[in-house]
Amino acid sequence: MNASIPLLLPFFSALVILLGHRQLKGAAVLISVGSSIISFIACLALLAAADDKTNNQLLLPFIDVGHFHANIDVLIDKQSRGMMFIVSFIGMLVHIFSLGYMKDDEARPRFFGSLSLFMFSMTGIVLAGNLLMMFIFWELVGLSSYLLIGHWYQKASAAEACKKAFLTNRIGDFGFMIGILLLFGANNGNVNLFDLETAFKHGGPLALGSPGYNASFTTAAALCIFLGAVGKSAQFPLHVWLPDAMEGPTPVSALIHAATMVAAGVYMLVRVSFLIEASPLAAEIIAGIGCGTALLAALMATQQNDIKRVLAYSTLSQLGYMVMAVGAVAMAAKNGHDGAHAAEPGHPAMFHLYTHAFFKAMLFLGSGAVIYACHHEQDIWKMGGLRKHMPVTFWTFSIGTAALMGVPFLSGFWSKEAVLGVAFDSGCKVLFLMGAATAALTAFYMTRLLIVAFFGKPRTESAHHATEAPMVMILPLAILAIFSVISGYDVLATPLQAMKPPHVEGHQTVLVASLLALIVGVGSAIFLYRGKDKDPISIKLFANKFYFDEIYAVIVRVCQDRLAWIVTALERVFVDGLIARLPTAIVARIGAATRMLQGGHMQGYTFLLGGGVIGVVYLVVYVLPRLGH
Amino acid sequence: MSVFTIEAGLAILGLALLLVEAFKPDISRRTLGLTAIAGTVLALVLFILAPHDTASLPGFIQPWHQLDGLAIFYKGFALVITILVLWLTLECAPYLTRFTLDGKLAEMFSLPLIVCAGMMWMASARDLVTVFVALELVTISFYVLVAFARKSAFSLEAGVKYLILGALSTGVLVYGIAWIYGATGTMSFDGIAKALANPATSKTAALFGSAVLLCGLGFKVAAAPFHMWVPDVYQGAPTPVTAFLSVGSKAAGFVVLTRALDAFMSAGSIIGSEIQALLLVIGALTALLGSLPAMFQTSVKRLLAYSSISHAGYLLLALACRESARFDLSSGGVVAFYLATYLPMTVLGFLGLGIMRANGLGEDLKDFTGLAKRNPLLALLMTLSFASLAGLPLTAGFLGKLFVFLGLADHGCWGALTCAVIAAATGFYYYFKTVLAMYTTEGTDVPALSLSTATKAVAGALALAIVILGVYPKPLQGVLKADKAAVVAK
Amino acid sequence: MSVLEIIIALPLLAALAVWLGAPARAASLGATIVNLILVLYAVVQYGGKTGLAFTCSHPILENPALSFAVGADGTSLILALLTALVMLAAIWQIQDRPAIFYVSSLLIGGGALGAFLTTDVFFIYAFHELALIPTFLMIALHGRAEPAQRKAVAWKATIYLGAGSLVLLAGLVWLVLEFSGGSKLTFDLEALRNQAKLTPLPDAKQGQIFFLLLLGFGSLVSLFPFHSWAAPAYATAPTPVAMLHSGVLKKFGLYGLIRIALPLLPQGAHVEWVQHALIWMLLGNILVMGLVTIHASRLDDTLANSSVMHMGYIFLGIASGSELALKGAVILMFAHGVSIALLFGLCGRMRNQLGTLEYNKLGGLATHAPAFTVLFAFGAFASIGLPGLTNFAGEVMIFLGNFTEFKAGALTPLQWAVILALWGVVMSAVYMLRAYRSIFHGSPATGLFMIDPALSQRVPFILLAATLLVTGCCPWLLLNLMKSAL
Amino acid sequence: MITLGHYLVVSGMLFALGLAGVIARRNIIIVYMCLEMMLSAANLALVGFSRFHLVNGLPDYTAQSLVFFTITVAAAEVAVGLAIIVALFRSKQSVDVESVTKLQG
Amino acid sequence: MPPLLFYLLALITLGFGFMVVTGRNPVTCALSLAASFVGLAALFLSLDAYFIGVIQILVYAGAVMVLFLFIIMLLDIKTEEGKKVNFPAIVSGVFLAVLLALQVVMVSGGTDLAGKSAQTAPLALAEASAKMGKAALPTITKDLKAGELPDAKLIGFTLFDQYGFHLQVIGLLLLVGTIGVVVLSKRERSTAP
Repeated sequence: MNASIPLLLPFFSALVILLGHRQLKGAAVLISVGSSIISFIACLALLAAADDKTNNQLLLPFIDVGHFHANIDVLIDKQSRGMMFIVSFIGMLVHIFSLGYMKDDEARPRFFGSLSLFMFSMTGIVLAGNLLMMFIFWELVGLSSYLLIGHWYQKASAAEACKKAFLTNRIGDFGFMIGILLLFGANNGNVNLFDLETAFKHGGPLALGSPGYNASFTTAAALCIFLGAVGKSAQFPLHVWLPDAMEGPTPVSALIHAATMVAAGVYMLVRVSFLIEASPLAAEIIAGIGCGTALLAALMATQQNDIKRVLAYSTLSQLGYMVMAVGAVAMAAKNGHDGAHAAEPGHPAMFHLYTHAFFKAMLFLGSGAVIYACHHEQDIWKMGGLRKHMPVTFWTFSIGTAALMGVPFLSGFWSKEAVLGVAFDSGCKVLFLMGAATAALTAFYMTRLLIVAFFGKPRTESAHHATEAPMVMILPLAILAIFSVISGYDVLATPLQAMKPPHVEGHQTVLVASLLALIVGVGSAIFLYRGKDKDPISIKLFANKFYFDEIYAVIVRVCQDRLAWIVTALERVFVDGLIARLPTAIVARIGAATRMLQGGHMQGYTFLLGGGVIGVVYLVVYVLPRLGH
Repeated sequence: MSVFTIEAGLAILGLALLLVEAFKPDISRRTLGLTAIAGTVLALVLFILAPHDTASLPGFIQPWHQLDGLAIFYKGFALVITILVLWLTLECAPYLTRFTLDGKLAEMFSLPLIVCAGMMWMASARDLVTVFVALELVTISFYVLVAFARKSAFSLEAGVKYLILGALSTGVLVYGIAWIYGATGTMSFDGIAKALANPATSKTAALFGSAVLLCGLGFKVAAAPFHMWVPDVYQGAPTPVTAFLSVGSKAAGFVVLTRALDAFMSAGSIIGSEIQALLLVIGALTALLGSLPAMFQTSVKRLLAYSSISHAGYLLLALACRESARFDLSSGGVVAFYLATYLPMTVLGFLGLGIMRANGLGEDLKDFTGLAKRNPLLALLMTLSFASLAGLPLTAGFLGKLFVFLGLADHGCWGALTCAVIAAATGFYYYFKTVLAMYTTEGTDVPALSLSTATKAVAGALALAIVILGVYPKPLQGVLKADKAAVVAK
Repeated sequence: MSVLEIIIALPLLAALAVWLGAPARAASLGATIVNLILVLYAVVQYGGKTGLAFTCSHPILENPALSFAVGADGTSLILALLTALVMLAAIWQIQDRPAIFYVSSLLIGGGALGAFLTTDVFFIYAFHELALIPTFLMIALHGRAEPAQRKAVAWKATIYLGAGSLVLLAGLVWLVLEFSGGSKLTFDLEALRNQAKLTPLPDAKQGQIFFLLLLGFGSLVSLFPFHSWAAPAYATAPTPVAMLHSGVLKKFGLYGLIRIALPLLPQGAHVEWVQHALIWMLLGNILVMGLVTIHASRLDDTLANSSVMHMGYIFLGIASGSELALKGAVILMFAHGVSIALLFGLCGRMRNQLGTLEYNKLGGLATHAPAFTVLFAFGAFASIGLPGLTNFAGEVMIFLGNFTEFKAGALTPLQWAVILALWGVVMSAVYMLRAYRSIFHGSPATGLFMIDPALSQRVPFILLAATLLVTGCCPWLLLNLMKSAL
Repeated sequence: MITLGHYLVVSGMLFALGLAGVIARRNIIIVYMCLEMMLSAANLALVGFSRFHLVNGLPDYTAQSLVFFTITVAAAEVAVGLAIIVALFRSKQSVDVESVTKLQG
Repeated sequence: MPPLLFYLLALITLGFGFMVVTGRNPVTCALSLAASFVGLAALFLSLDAYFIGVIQILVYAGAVMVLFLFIIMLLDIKTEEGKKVNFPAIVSGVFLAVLLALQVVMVSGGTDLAGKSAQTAPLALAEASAKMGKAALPTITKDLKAGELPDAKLIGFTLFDQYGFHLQVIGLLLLVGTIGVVVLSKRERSTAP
């Protein structure tokens, strides 16, 4: 099956819709949804395709200069196949969900156009056969994210949020590009993923231990590339954009800011895991950052009141998990846990990514249904008792929550086991302990959310009058709920070929720790929140997200705006002054002075004339001959 | 008919016109002017047809005159500028007559013919005596012409200044000739060159003489620091006379300078390198002193005077660069080329000024405001003239400057080149200040200004010359190329 | 007679005709449309060829050898295409203006075409100067400021550009003297190139001449620190002039460096002190001007300063000298030209309709003028360097091109510069998105009302935006024109 | 023994004297006289040189011819000059150099 | 010539020249100039340039000075008394004059030309007649043989034999001068014809 269908179909859909949505009106929606469905079918077919690593399929030429080729070519292997399935599947469901959710929005065609653009870009990242192509689509998902977060651009908060998201991602891309440049330089101008892997794998010219190996370079390259993932996957310290991104319509949050785009960073890291494995230091840093993000975000989530923000911090936290897994796998590989790493048959980060995609998308869509039902009310303390009004939503939401918390036999349980397992194997106990703590916190804040929003009695009018969402919204929820349950099992893992890592079972310590975390988390949450009308605990530090936004605001003001002001002033005074105004003034002054010679007085003229004669004679007779002329 | 006959005929025509005016005072100035023009045009035609070699001259004149390429070029040049000046006089007549004796202009038509003859003789002079008498003929005629609009205080003042300073420079010139003669024992250029190639010649005396002589000639071509008279005199003199001074007199000065320098700087000359250095210094100084004060001018006529000084600077720099195997043109050829390009642009500028004066406008920058609205064609032509004076590419003015710069670079005279470049850059400023004024629309209501067909034709021809010389200079270069062979052969 | 001669002559003749009274809009539009078709024809004809094509020469002087010689290679054709496109757009978007707007646009465009399509150093230089005059006049006469202020701005620009041109002239003269070889001076670029290949100069001397040319060409391109003319000039210039000068004419300096300086002085840019100087200057462009742009509080200031800033990237390509980077530089020249012209065109429209460009007075324009917003977004995101639009291709090629020679663990100064320059990409996103946010997002500001342009008035902008998209997705279309090594 | 040098020095001093007068005096007529003095000084130098540049054992008469021309030209110059001065006096009632300072700058 | 005489003549020339420069009354100046020119003419004579010396007196001390005096009288120009003296101009004039004189002295001293004198370069009239041979007029040859310098004849011969063209030009120049004088100083007719 040609991979160009899922790539190009959304592209044309986006193009047609964005350029002509005035004329298309309702047809735009159909085009977009239709293209997502067809893409999904194509991806299903793709699942059956064979690995194609060496001969990348050339889709489009892009840059072709001398020995350098950077083309739009695709790399089909188990990772891209699996990821394609996730992306197109959840994408399709979100498209369908949006049919209902965005029904009343006037700018619906624009929304669907942007959604198609996103599908195109995300597919591009997944299929990318080389880093440059990945970077291209990397930026494009940034654009579509920008457009979608800013869908309600009239709202100042949305306008600011989309800007923030784009700019924060830009900082990540800054690093990503440097990384690409370093690899480009080191690998003789070749950034094909497969060729890079060959170069970095055993026996390759850049591999650990080979004469061409340079530790600091490899670390630098790995960390630069990782910076890209930090931006896109919203890792500390660039995590600040993701909670704000919840300003976008909820289906967008589900698709982009939970299931797929933010996971692209993890996907990319897994793609370049050979690089991370080549640099132990980088692996440790990556694992540390992932772990730190997971814990920080979980702490912040405990004190959020906006339903979507809770989910957003939860996403952050889970992404931290995945990133930690990437680092941990590399560390474990060094420690000799050979089976843990690599590819066969799966990577724990990817495993968690897949399962997370299903249940988190489902949670977001669920929250969307809730928000929709409550007339765009997002504060959980203004909900309550929704369990009765929205039973389907409640049940699906509960399944998602359970899966996220890692309740045994749900998908999240398996994947979290895998992540904690590899953290355990990494040899760094801190990672494991922090991971377990995060798990406990996760259980805590999700239970809190469920209790406050769905149990008890309605605390506001809108919650009171909430009714179940329409079918187009329920259906995707249900489907995703099913997948949230089964995606940890071979039913799905086999066709995706990439799912369950072999050692999920068998780590006693890990199993005990995660169960313990679950029980502690759920228990304390029930204890604290059951039947409460307002938050019984208030931790300012967590509620205010560790004041990151404030600190960053100061940094931006000082390092950018104030600096810009100073530089502008200096530029005006010195550059313009020294290069332009001073010489002009000097010339003008000289001009004015020479004009004084022309005073109109004849005596002056005769004096100058006579003086000129004497001067010339002096020059010619006495000066020049001595100068050796 | 020999060239000399034509020159003499021209002078006689000048005298004849005077006589006609004296005995038939009511003859219209138009008739007089057109006769003078016709006579000069006829002279030009005859000159073109006449044989162009020294042997064709009458025997008695041959020791003093030569007809080399340079001479032929400058003679033709003198005829052309005379025709244009006569035409310009006709254009300016309506307001000039207000300032002249009894409202007459007869001498304004006859004296230029005599001046023209004088300049033509200067062009072919072989010795300093001939130079002196021809130069003085021209100078004294100009004393009269500058002060001609004697009822105008400006014209009179210009006359006085030109007179005193001119006489001073004549004194310097003669003193210089005396010392050159003393040092070399001869006054013919060939003899001087020969003597200077002789190491026995007293170098100090030769240096002193040539320096003083160059000072005297420098005055005529407006070289710094002998240029102070130029702005005052150009501004005060009647516009046609200014044009004549600026183009004709300057060209004549330069042809003499070229000949003198050919002698001073001939191969093996004991003073060649000093003179070259002097020229570089003076040339650079002239270019700068012409450009810098011009920045603040509000009188366009005075601005053109400064521009004329600055152009003299480039020409002096061109003279400093002796023959190089890499150019088709000798330094004299470059000067000639430059002057040929300088002619149409300067005359066009002055023609514009004259037309404006004749239409009741002044010569100030503010009078130029809105010219594009009054008469777009005139504005376009003036733009062309100023662009060319500034040295904008694709106009005649650029190539001349380019040759000068090329020569300087070829000789490695970086200091002088830098000064020239600064001067040229400043030039851009003041020329385009004027151009800008022409296109400015805001401000006063502007009555239209109409041109006669004949004026249009003359101005158009000049503009065309600017463009053609700017984009297709090959023919002109071909004419001047012959000269280099002669110089090299010498 | 070559098609290029027609391409050069057409706008100039049209300008003359309009000045002498031909119907301004019809004549100008007709000429530019035909011109665009002719350029496209030439582009298609050139196809994957290498070397000069469509050559034709008319000698006008024997020694020094000067000839009106036309000829085009890929680089010139790309820039000619840029000129034709921007000229058409600039002329099309003129509304209710006197004929001088058309005349000046045609003259600037014609001059630029002449500069790009002739192969004689003299004419390359001359045509550029020709185009500067109308630029100057238009800023001074029809600029968007008080008469005294716009005149001052025009003067500043003109003095800078004039001085730069003269320095450039000195450099070119030096080149001609060095490379004419034999006994004859020549201005023919091909002859000079051949001589440069036969008898290359010592590196140190190449460096000196290159630096002189860099200063000359650089001031025309607003190379830091010779840039302070650019921002006020563009902010003040009438819309078509801003479009044409920033979009097209400014590229002349870069074109000159690529076409003249680099082939004749291949080692010039690599002499250590020259390279270091260039690096400092281009970093000045990118980082200093990036910050200055961030500080701007009006759209025209932002655009003008950003245009200065982006020149730094092109210089980065030129400094590298590698095949990839140089071609990237050409692509970026094209891309920047199209995108900045688009932005200035839209900015001019905004100024006409709203009367202000202050960010704190604007807002929410997207609500009433969605098509306008989309078009602006094309320009803005192109200048940010978003993939899919041409600027990205150029920038990335420049970046990559600087890393073709690589030693792990020892980055060259240029490579460090690239890394710093990458931060500029972040900065450009900052100011562009700020601008976009304050103009189009948020709730519509009171008292400001703007509607989408009529369909016929959208055409020029759509043309430019479509160019960005097509060549952005398929930069090989342009690269195909540059098969030969630069 | 009187040498050419003596004459040259006298000539030079006369020339310098004339220059001093031209610069220092305000009366245009006197300035003009000083100019005549300078011309005569130049003539003295010429005659001196011609006397000692023997051609066939005689003074060089080409130089003396130039002196002859110079004197004639000077006479003509004086005539024209005085005419201009008269015209000036008529319009300004003054022959002071300071009366002609309108053209300047 | 006796040095004493030379110094006397030089003193007359320069002394009266000095009076021209310093005299307050224009008439004094004009008369001093005439006296100075007489001294100069004497110096010409001492250089065997009899014709030039005579011309100097006739044209300069005679015609030109009369013209000057005439104009001074005609315009009734008063002395400069009462007018304030331009002090800087005087200082600078003196300064430049001293410099110039010094330069000339230095240059004269610095060249071996200056060493020539009547003793080292005597006129050789007899040889001259032989050398000139037939090229010269018989009267000149006769005078030369007689040991006299036929100065006027030689100048005349040179002028008319070689400088015919220049004489014509000078004639034209004088004519131009005449026209100029008329144009510039003629009183305007009170009413136009």
